[in-house]
Amino acid sequence: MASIFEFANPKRFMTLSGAILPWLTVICVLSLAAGLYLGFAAPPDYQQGTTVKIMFIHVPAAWVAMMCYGLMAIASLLGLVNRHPLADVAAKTAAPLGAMFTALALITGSLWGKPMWGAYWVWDARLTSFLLLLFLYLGYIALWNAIEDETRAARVTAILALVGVVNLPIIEFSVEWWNTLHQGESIIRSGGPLIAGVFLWPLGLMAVGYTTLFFTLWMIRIRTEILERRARALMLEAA
Amino acid sequence: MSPFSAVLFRDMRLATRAGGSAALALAFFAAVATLVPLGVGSDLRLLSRIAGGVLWIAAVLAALLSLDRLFQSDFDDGSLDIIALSPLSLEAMSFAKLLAHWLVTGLPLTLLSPLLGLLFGLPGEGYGPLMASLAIGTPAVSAIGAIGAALTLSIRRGGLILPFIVLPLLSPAVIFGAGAVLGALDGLSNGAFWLLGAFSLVAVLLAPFAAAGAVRLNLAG
Amino acid sequence: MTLKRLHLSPAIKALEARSLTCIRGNRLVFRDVGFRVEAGQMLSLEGPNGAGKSSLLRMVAGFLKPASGAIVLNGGEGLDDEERGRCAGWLGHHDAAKPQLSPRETLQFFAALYRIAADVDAALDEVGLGKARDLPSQYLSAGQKKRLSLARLKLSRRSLWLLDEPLAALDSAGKTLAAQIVAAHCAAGGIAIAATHEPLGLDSARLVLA
Amino acid sequence: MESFFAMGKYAAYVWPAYGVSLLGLGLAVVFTMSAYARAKRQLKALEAGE
Repeated sequence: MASIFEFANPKRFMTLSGAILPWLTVICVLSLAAGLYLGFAAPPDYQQGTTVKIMFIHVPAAWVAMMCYGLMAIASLLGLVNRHPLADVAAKTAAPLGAMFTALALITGSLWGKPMWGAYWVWDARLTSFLLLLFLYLGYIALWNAIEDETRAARVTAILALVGVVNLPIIEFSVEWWNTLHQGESIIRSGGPLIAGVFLWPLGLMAVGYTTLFFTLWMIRIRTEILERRARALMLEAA
Repeated sequence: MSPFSAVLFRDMRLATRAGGSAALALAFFAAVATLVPLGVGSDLRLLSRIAGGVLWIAAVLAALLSLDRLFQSDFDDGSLDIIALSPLSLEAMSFAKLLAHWLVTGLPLTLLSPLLGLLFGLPGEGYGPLMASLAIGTPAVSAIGAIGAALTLSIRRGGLILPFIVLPLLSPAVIFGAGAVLGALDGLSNGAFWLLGAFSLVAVLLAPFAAAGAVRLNLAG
Repeated sequence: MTLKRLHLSPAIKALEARSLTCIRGNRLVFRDVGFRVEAGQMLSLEGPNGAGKSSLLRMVAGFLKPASGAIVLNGGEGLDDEERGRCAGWLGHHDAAKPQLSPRETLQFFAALYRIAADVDAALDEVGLGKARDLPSQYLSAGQKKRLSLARLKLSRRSLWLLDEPLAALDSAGKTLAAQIVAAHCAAGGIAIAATHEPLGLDSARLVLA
Repeated sequence: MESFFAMGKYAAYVWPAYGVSLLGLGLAVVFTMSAYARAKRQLKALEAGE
């Protein structure tokens, strides 16, 4: 039974996240530093020259953007199925981060492709699906802000996130299919170019760095939301 | 008459009566379709290539135009409370409403589309695929649109946010729909009709449950 | 289509609410509200605006889940919210009358929806809407629309009536008509719970929400 | 060092990409931390004011 005040202090999460956060930050900083160092030390790619260095910040951003939407959908499911009060806070705070990582993936992706394609925007399958993912994030955030009653907003946006996550692979497939219809084989193969060994380390480290950065920021945003709700509860009582 | 058909025929009657949205959607569809050549130019060779895409986009926008009232009018005048207490489940009601919406919007758009195909100089062999793709694809527009209508139910300016959250979800329908027409013109069988049909089927099966869930939340509002 | 079991008018012997708590958004609306109503009785909910009268009605109807507490029919039958809802007849603030549909068409729709073969014209005559039978509802006055709502409520043949401000917008003749209809419902063994500012003039238990 | 910044002839793409990423992630960190600090301050004030 949800406690009387839905946002009663979720002590367990605060202590747990308090313990994890320092470690996460250390791992994040170390892996980003190592990743950048190795990335810039690596020789240029025989095909793409030095633009391959953009891959080290494009692929991790794209990976986090996708992962974040998946996590939002899981949190939404938990929020809907067993009304866990923290689930909607988690989903709500993840969305802006997801949108930001998606935007980064889009911008770095277009900068990466410019030398090869000759244009900043080309309807490449992967870039197009990230553009649609960005719209899914923005739609989700817009729906959150459009509904006044917070508890209802949480449940309604949860349904949108679930419909979105079911639709995402379909969008992905349809864009790939659409791309072969109009442009033949896409230049950046969906798996990306064959990644030479020397690039694997920096890429892996950057991926770890981006992922830990995401989780760090996400946890801090959840803690912020919890503190804000507690403050609001105190103000309500005082009023 | 069963509860399901009671809702179905009432919604259709409301949409086709004066002030109903059916005629408006058709007029909007025709208006958008005629506007494009004014913007793009009258070169029929070009227009015939983009006809499938333009008519599909115009059909989606026309359908979305009339969707934000799908649950809203019953929500505002209290009918939704009474329907929710009737023997008809909210899932069945949602299906009846999206079916009614398709019958008064999606279907007429499909029947009107060849006429607008003329404006785009669509070659003879293009009309069949155009109508077929719209007939198969517009149910998905009504279905996913119905989810959007239920999600934005209690938002005052819900009409603005509905297309925004629904369009990304509808992109596969536009891709496969327009792709089917273009594919038919180029004489290649790219399986677009099958993919469009599958997408519509998934949408129509998923929508009543997602929409009913959202309606239930708003009833507690 | 999942058509739930039909509760045309199950005999509800008693309805009991135990320590109900209602939270809307982050606001506590009411806490530990309990009452018991038996067949043939009426309960009127009184209290200032915002005290939660409508919320309590929506909870009994199954629209709104209580934060804590329970609503029990017939001493413990485990009906879930939606099944309990199937026993309820609802009269809300708004009159569920589509402007383009005439009273007759509105009642025919609700009769089909509730699977009831009813004499719509007789129902309209009873509430004094005989003459306006085929007039699109947009031309009806607020009082006439409320009468149409009363006719629909009566026609739904549900044993548990939930009325939100049943006397609003009614003239004195309309008020007596409403009181008669509710009295007849209770006399026939039904239960009525009404949120109202002015009493219906019937003997009824009272529950004041602070 | 000079050749490092030249990035072959692709300096005009690599550096903007890194610049945008630094800006995006930096803004995210700054917004997150400042909101967190403000929430902590506000709560402390409220609890003190009790």
